[in-house]
Amino acid sequence: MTDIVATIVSGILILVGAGFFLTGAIGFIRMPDLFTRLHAASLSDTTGMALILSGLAVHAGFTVAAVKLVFLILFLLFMGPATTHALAAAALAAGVKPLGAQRHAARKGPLKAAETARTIEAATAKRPQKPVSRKGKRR
Amino acid sequence: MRRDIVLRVAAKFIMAPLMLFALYVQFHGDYGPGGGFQAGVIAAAGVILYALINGLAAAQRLVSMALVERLIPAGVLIYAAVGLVSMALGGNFLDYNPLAHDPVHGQEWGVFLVEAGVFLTVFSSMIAIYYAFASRRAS
Amino acid sequence: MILFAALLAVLVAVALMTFRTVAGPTTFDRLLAANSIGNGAILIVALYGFLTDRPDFLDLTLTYALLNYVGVFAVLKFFRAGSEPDEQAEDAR
Amino acid sequence: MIRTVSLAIWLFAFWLLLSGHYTLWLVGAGIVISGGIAVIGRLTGFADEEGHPVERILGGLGYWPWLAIEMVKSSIDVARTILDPRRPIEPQLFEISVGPKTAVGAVTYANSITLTPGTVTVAVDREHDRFTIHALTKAGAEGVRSGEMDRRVVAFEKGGRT
Amino acid sequence: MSFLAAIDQHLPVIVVLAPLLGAVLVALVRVEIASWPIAVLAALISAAAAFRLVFVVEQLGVVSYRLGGFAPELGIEYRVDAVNVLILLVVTAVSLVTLLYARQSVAAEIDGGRVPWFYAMMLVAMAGLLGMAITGDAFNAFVFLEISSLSTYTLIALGRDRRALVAAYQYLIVGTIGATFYVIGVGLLYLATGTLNLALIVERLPDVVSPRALIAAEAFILVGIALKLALFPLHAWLPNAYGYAPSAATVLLASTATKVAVYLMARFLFGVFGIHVEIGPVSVTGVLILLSLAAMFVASLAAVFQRDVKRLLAFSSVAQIGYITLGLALANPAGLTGAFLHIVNHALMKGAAFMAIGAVLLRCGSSRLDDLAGIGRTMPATAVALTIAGLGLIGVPGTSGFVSKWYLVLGAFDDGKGWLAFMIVASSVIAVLYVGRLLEVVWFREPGKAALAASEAPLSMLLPTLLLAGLTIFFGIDAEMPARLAGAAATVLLGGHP
Amino acid sequence: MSLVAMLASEATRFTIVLVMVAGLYIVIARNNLIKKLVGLSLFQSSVYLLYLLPGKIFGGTAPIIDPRFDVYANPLPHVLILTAIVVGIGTLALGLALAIRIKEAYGTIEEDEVLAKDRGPAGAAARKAGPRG
Amino acid sequence: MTAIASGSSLLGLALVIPTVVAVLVMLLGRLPNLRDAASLVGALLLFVTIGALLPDVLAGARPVLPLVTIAPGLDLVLRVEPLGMLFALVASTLWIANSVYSIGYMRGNQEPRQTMFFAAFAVAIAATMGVALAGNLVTLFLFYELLSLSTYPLVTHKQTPEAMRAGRVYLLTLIGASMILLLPAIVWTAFVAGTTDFQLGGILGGKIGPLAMAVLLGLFVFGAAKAAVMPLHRWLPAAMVAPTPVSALLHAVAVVKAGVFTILKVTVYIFGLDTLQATGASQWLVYVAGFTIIAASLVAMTADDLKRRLAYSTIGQLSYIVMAAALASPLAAMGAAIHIAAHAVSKITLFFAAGSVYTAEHVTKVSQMDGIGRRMPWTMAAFTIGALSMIGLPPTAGFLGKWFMLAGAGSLHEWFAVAVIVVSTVLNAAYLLPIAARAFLKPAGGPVAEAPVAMVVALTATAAGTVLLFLFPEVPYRLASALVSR
Ligand code: NA
Ligand code: NA
Repeated sequence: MTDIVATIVSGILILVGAGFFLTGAIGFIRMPDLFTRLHAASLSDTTGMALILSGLAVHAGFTVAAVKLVFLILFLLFMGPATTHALAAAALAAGVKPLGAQRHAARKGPLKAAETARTIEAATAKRPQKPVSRKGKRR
Repeated sequence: MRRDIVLRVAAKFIMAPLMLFALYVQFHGDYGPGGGFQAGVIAAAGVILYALINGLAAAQRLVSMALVERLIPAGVLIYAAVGLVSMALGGNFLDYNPLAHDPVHGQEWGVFLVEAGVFLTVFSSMIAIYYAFASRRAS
Repeated sequence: MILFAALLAVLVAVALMTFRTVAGPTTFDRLLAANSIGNGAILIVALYGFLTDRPDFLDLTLTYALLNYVGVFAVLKFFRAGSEPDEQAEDAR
Repeated sequence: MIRTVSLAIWLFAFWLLLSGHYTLWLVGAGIVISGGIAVIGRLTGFADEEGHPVERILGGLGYWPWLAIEMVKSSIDVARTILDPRRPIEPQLFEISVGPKTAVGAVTYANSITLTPGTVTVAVDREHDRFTIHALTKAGAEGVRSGEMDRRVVAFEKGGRT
Repeated sequence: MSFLAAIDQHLPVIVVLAPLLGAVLVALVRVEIASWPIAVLAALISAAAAFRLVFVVEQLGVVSYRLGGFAPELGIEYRVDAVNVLILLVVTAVSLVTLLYARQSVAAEIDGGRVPWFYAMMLVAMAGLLGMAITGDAFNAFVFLEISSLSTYTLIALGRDRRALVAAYQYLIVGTIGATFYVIGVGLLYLATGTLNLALIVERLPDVVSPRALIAAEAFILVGIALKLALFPLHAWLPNAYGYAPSAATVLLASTATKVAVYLMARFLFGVFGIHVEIGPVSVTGVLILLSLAAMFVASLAAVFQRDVKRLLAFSSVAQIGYITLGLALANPAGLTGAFLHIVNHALMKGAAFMAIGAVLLRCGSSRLDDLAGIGRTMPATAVALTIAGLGLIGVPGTSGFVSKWYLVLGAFDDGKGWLAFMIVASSVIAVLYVGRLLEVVWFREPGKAALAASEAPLSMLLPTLLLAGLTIFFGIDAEMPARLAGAAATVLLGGHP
Repeated sequence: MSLVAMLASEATRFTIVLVMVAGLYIVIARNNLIKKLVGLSLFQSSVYLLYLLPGKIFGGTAPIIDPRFDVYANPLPHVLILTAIVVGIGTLALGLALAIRIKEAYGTIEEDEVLAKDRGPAGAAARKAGPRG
Repeated sequence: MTAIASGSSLLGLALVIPTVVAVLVMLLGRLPNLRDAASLVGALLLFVTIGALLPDVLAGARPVLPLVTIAPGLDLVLRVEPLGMLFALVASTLWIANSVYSIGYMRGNQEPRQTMFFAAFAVAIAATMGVALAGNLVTLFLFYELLSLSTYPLVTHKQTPEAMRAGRVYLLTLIGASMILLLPAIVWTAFVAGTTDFQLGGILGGKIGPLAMAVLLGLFVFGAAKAAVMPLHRWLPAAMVAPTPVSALLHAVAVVKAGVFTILKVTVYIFGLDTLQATGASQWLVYVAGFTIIAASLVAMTADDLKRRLAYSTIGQLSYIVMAAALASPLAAMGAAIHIAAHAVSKITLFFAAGSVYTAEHVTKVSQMDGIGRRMPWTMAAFTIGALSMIGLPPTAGFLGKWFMLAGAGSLHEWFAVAVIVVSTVLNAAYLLPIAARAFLKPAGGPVAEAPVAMVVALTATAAGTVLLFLFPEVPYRLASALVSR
């Protein structure tokens, strides 16, 4: 009985995870810029992987393999966002302009565009002590 | 990068489990693929990660350059010494059987020591390579 | 069967990601895709291990995951090192 | 001291779980190694309250399940955004102020945002307690702005008291 | 007595281990003064073991040593026979002499802090080369190949000209491609036979069903080795590499590195694949003869136009390798004997020549041909050594170069290829041109400022140089010993018993 | 199962050739010293795949030691791959180090520019500065 | 049996003695008297040694001394035969004369680096003995090169820029030619014939076509550039900057003789006279040598510098021998052999005389020699005898050689060769006799003042030898006959 449940659960987890992983990969193609692709990667690297690996862990039952898989999942959940964050920050610092900022600005007119640009500048500044525009919050 | 609190905390958090995992691989080399080489790579990767995020100076406080430069030959020396001892005890080079009264224990000891040598050399070589590059780019 | 289907999905996904490593356009795009491909590789190894009833290679996947992330950080570091003149001062502190 | 012991115990548990072989040699080695790493961690500084925040466990028990559900929900949302061409993407970059004050809290918050698909913490300004966020959709951005996660992380930071 | 017997039993591993341990000690100690004695001692032990091995092999025919005591199927076997014992002898002896020579040259050319590093790399390179020669395991040979290669790249990069960096880089690219080709070929062999032990591969080859796989394996392996041994036209890396490396490193590399690759090629050609095999429409010997001839003529001609003596000698090396591979391609006793003799002789004379240039570099600060003007007057002994080496390169009677070429010509006639003999002689005439140009400058030009101020090199450098030059003469007059060893090697390669 | 193994094996063979050719192409076609090294690493990595083929990852026995320690199973392919990887890492590291020092000495890592700088009289003057600077 | 055994040891001795002299000279550098004595005693001992070989050789013995086997089929061997015997005899005899003369010259002119000079000289003699007694081509080549190398310091003895230039031309021409031409010729021979041993009747007959044989002969002739066949003759006039004893060594004792000796030996023992005769492979050489004879004589006529004139005289005289060899007739070959000896004694006389004139009066030009015969009667008398021999007039040795050559050419109806000999004889007279005439017929212009006595003794002895060789030609004649008899 528990075997069957475990098999079903693991199968679902693996399949759903694989679906998310694949969807993320499709996002790699479909998303228009780096930052939007970042979200697609997120789908693959966290949700997809975590689900597949948990499915495998369920499949493995109470074995060392399951323990290792759990550690692998924890590691990925811990280091993944840190990596994504580092990548995004580095890209911004290197001058890669997020599509969102531009599009958003275009809709709100030139004034907003200037503000957005300042936001980016502030976010990418190496020493962000200087006062940052608070407009983003109020908006 | 290291000013970034996300990465700093992540790196600090991951260090201890990583080192433990490295040594786990080292000590369980007999039971599966692995051993000194992977363990060395993992441990070195941990130190390098630490250096990447917390700075070269911080990493070198952890593992100094002088230590690294001596660990490389020391690892090889362990390897060679095991071989020499087995020769002195009447076996062929790297024949572990004569290392203990019981060939099985001889094998255990031999494998362990040789893997330890491999670990040290791989670990320190990787770190040395990284230090060499990092210090050059910083200068 | 499920494992095999999942494996296939991952393989297709990796192929798509590979396209992004080639297409770019920025280095960060490539890096992001490469990182994801690495994760795909981990999945492939894990799935294959279970598919063939030999999950012994999970140690390898952990190692590989670690190297994957270290690699990303190293590349990022490589791109940013030149633009941080105050690193040294900070190290000295 | 207690933190060091705790780290050693955690590491040893980790060792035992991984090992699967319980010989005197391996278990003994596990004890020595766990203790050794903990002490070295203490001496070199990677096992402080940031590196081994054991006291947050309790809070985590309340927070992490919620986060997992959030992740699944936003995953579905992002997946639909990717797969359905009719759903518009509205990427945006914005700032929020941050409630959690400790390093571990701030990092947990930042990582939680990144972990939930659709939003990424791009920059952290600790001096002004502000994050720069990039969101894929308007809904995702609103989700962050709503501040629920902020509140829950603050609670996690305080040890589980809501 | 029993101690000696115990030593005898471990000779194969001692040969390789001594330089390796020496390198480790040098790296551990990291004291400039201690590096050289350790290195010399290690080389001495290795050379002694190789020398002893010559006798043991003459008695036993084949010495097999199983690392870790495993059967060859699983473990790595060191296998010494008449073929590679000669290589071991050459490599260890020349390395020893080179290290004896190196102390003052290195002190002058290498920054103080890097001296231990330099010696460690020299020893590692030596160990790698010896390992390549001694191992009976195809993959292990790859590992040793890379060990020697990586240390070689490092050694070259320690040269003081910035072009040394580029040379090292280019060699790294080419060398890695070569090694990878080799290891791919080995992998294909492994796929086909399930073993990496050369002897076992030979045993199982007849059972291999797919000739295509074998052909692919042979092609990969031969091209890979050809890159390492700088077989024309895959030689482009060599002149720069030898030209810009530190003098002592150049001596070691020029005298030994390519020779070991030649040995490996001979092993595969004769021991594994069979020399008379045809890869598709082309016969291996035919191609080898063609490329050897091209090397002999084109590289010699290129040497004539070099302005830097180290590069001149390096191009000469490419040409001389052509003679060696020509001897392999002849595939008869005389030709093979000639090839192996030339391995020995070329090591001696090129060693002497590069040592002499190293001395000039030390005293005059340049290895440009023009800057060698008149050193015959200020550094007569060095110039004499250079002259003897040069005459050896031409193949003048009275030098060992003549004897090896004699055998090659003999081999050509035995093969019914009189025209090849003519080509050997004709290409030697080009050698007259480049050696003549060199000697003319050394002896007959008015010394420049640097050459006038120069004095004879220190004795520690001069004596090894003269030793190699003297051996060039000695083996030119009494070639009995090297000819016997080379003959034995040829016999074994051709499938007989020495 | 055997179908999977066969498919995998064929795919691996195909990949080996692909990786090899691609790597070699990059080494030859690229002018940038670092990119060449990337190509070189790619080229080398085809070897790992090649040695996986007989390693029977797909449905073979584990390369492990018999727990009773009396017979060592053949861990060969994995040891070989591991060794090849070590070699590859070493080569790559050394190559990068050289590239960096070339950059320091020449101010560029484009091969044609590097080679051009050593030609002619200007090159002759600059060479002596050497890589030690 | 014992004769051969003792003959073998004599062969070894012939090499050892000059070598030991060289070592002794170096060791005794600080003691000039002992040093020079060593040279003299060595020369005498060598002469005795070679002389002791003569009876056996004349009796038909051919002592052999294997030196070393380099590799199977590749031996260094000494083996004496009539031609080598003759050459060795000439060289060892003239070494005595040259030693005596050199001692006088070096001391008289207070030359520097005398130790080096005598040592190199001794090595050169050792090399010459090796060339003369070589049993095969490889051995010959080795000593031939050693001769080139050991004479280089002698040629550059003065170390002036001019001397260094001359030494450069000297060595580059000789070594270059032997590396590029002679060595390939030897290797070719070795593999065509399967041996490089000198055998009467040759070793190439029937193994190589006429054209190839002609080419091979060309390699030998120009490879042995010491024979100074045009166009490889430039080194000889250039080397005239060397001290006179060196010129004597070059022209008379060793160097150029080694060249023509090699050519003659190769034609007789490698090609075989009959083979050459039958194939006509050497016919071209008759023309080349004939041209060289005439051209060199013409140049000699225009040279005012005495030593330069003598140098071109040598070039011409050498080509007599080469031409005789090329004629490939037994008579001509005999003539060539005898001419080696005849030219040696007469040319050394001429150079001794030139050196004496230089030492006594520092005169180097023909135009400065007016009346010098009256001030230095001994010297110039000797010079005149040498000149007569060069021209080929009795009662001097030069007549013998030319006579046989002429007979050989005539018997073959080689009218070109006959004409060359006749015309060149006139030319020889035209460039040598005016010197003697000038020296004796112009007014003295000063008292009698000869060169140092050692020099006078030496040149008198060689002049006497020139005449004596004509009067008692038995030894060269018998050796020459043995050379061509089967
Ligand atoms: Na996210
Ligand atoms: Na390589």
